Amino acid sequence: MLNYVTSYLSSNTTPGQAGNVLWTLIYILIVFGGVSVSVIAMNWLERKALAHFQIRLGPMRVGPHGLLQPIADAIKLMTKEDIIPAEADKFVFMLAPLIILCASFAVYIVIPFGPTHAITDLNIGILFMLGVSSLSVLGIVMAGWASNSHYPLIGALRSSAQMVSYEVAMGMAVVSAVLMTSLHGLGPYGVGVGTSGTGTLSMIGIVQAQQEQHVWFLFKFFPLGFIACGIFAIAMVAETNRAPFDLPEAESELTAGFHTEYSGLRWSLFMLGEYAAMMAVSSIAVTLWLGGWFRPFPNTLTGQTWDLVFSLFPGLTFLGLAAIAFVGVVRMPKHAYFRAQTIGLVGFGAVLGLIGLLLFVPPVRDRIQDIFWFVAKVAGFMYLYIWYRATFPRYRFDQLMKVGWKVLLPIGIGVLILTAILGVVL
Amino acid sequence: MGAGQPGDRERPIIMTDRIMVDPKTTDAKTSDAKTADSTRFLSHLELGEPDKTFLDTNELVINMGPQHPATHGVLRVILKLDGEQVLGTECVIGYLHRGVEKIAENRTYTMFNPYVDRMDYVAAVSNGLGYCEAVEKLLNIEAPPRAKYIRVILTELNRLASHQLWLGTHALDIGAMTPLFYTFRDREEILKIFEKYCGARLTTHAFRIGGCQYETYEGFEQDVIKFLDFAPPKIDEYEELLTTNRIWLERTKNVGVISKADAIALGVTGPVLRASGVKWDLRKAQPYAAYSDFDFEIPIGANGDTYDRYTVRMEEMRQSLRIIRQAVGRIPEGPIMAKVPKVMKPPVGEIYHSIEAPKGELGYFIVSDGSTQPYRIRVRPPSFVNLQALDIMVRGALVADVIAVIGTLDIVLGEVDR
Amino acid sequence: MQQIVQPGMQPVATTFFFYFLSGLILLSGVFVITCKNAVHSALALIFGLLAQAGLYLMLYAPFVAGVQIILYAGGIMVLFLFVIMLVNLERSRRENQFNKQWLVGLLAAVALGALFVAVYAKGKNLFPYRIAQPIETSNTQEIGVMLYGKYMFAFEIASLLLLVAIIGAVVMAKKRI
Amino acid sequence: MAPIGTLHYLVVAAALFILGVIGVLTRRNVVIILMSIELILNAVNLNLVAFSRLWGLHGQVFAIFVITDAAAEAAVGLGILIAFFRNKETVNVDEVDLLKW
Repeated sequence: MLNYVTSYLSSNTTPGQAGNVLWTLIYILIVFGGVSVSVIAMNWLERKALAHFQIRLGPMRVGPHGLLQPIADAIKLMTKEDIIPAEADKFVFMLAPLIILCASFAVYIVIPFGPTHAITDLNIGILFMLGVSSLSVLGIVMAGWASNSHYPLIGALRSSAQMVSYEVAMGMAVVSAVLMTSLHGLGPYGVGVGTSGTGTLSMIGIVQAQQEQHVWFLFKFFPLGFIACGIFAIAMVAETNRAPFDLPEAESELTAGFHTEYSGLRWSLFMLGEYAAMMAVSSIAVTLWLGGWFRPFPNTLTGQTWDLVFSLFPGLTFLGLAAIAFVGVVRMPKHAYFRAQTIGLVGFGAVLGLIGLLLFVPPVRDRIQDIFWFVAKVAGFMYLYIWYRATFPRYRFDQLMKVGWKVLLPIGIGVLILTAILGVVL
Repeated sequence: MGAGQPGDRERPIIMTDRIMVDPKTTDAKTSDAKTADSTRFLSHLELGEPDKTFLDTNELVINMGPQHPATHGVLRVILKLDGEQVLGTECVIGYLHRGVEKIAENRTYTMFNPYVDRMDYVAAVSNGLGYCEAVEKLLNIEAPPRAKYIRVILTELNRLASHQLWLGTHALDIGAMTPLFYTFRDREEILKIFEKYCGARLTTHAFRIGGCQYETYEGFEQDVIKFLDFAPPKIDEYEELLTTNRIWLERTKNVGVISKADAIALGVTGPVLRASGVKWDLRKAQPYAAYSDFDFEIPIGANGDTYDRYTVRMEEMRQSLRIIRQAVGRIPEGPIMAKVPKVMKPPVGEIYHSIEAPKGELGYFIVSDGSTQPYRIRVRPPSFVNLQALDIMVRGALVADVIAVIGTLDIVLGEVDR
Repeated sequence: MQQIVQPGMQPVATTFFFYFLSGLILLSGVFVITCKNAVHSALALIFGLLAQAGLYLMLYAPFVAGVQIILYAGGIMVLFLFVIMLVNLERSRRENQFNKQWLVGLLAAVALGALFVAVYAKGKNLFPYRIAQPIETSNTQEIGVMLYGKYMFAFEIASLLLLVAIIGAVVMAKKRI
Repeated sequence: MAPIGTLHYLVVAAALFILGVIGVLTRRNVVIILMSIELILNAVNLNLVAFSRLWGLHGQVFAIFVITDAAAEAAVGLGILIAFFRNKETVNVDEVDLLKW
């Protein structure tokens, strides 16, 4: 038994590939728990960041700086009455949020947080990812139809058209990245050897290809990878129904789009699914173009010293967060009313600081690094999401379609063809 | 329209609501082949027998409102859609009807003054100005120059506040959340001045018949000047967020176009009219208060689309600041109240006086029978008249455009329903 | 897919998964042809398609499984749902769901089934009671090479077919061309 | 239980095929008939993929072509259905009995 447990740790592969059920289950629990926690954190961060974009404070009441707000919201949503409209198709109505949730969580099966930190590595990883994330449109359509109401129906129709359209552009961008895995060209930043390799669809394979070619695909064939990544970054916003492409749930037009009739727990499942999907597509973008789990400059800044420097980042980040928390403590008004909040913030900062210190311990430090860099890159994309939401007005539906079919798709095909040509020429 | 038709008094009602009636619709009620309840309101949306061709979709009727986040209150718009394309609209109003005009018949002229603030509650000062000037005209008195200057300053501040609120909500309708908070931050400064001046922020009741109730407070001018320096960079900030934003341009350019001729025919006034290229502003055309003393431009648009209405209003904000800057430097000394009889008994007669409210021509038609109470007051609210243009502006457009157009019309339901 | 041949790491419960997935497929098939509501039929079909993707994975055809999920479940079925919502009629749910020739249909199906049984019973020995070992580590590349090599012409024809289908669908469904 | 061989897959495919045939022959709703056709195509695909385990990858390539074909068929079929529905307000196949309208 113990042998079974430790055999995985010594093996140099993902638990799914090793066929180790125990560790697979552990990884599933860790990943899904982690995703749920990050959704909660993301909820708080989005509200705070958005608030500061908009010169307000955001949640401030529940816990210090509203830190406990997501938990309060969750409790409120869970205890809320679950309303199912009388005319609704009950079975489909109840099934729809689960489908969205499953679709967006299933993507995490193949996301590589590190060379061995993935639940499994399918050799059709990216295909699987696109397929599964495209399933969430079914949930939206079902929700809209089952509500038996006009606005949800229009929202569902809009969203199915939107997601199917942007999947095409997204696919083009992904294909050009997959193509790059097989082309060891000498791009302006590439110093790779000119061997022709076979391409791969596996997520881990794609990241390793970037390592072998010594270049993030973002910078490969310089403008091309950049453009492909841009197309993906736009299409993924549309795929996840976020501003400025949030037409399916356009608040000012369709009240709340496909989830107008939902309330309580089922509604929160939609939100959970939406945020999980956002992080999932961001992870795909990071994997395909931003070098996945690799730290910056893994090929140029080599050597023991640099390794050490970069491995300090996770701990430093947490210490920085702790420092921010303690600054908050200092700035907290000295009044009896704020005593509990101050103590809470001190505790929060202390926990963050302890985690930071823990991350300096050498064995942890080395294992956590991959995950840290991956998550940091994903966080960058998540910040973009919030930024878009604060800045952009909403597209109209025909304009949205125009952008998808007439702008992104031709550019995507062009990038694909040019990538292929450059790959042959160089 | 169910709004405030007074009963059958002896005198005939002189002005009626100028409802644009489609010629096809006038006999729609007689030819009621419609039995289904859902089509009851759609009498004039029937655009003749739809040509039943091989490829024909069935139409969808959707209620937008009265509880809808983007109809600016309790407006209900019945949309007839072909897919997402709008075939016709009908506005159902009256959800906020409080019978303001009827109330006037049972109040003295002075007592009615606060009620007008509740019509267009985001531009309460303008409403008060229009009413006070109308009654002054009826009484044949004139407010002293100092009062007029104070009126101009406050009214222009209020115009700014109204436009800021419009901008915030309009941008929110189109999906840009952030301008709303920026405009509310800056509107707050104006409301602070109002509060200091008369104690109220929204329904100010700032003016009285014959002048102003309150002398300016200590430091009023400094406050206004401070605001004048504060506001222009903020307006630039809004423009920075929106004016050249590609999505904003796509959402507003060539959306909700109304031609010059249509705008005039429908009686549309205010920025909506000016955006269509008609240089018509009552402040210039028939100057009231002290507007003839000031130098300002009337911004006009060229295409009459939503973007033009946006730029016109943005420019109007700057012009308002310009007027205030001129006015605040030279407020004349003197009394702020003309000699007004304690009991107002205007001579028998009728009067129509209109001012340029932020949303357009705000007119008061007052009929006096010589008693202390008006015989009849009829308000010509700009929002109500402008709302008529909705149908023309959105036919053939998409559902999202309806939202944009309702936003750009800048209606306040308190004023539409009265 | 890497075939793991280390002892104790065989794919788990292959037999169980086969019966589970095929049961799911057949059950969903039954629902597809019996549900009163077309949306329920479509949902059943989606589950069937997903289960079938699972069977493809068991047959070491991951690429086909991926295509099945993307195209069938994510594309074609969305199209179906879309259309069902467009043409959804309350009336059609109350009507008789089966046409007058249902008896004939059933008989034909039974005859077909009998044919299958006869054929399989007779040709049983042709199909070995085993699945061939995985041919190579990754067959996705192989499929790509085949598609763009040997089956190039068929591939082009298929793309032409899709183009024709697009044009046909647009002509049919658009109100004003 | 016996180990799973090709025949198992073939039996499942045959059952699926028969279900599809029943659906096509007995249902009135055009959408469900189209879905039954999808069932039939899927049964064929299952056969192809099962055989590809024995005789090379040609079966899988062919399965991909079948999926392409299914997409084309669904698009055109549903297009016709929409046009038909607009005209007749019905989706029942036995009411499509006029050669022209």
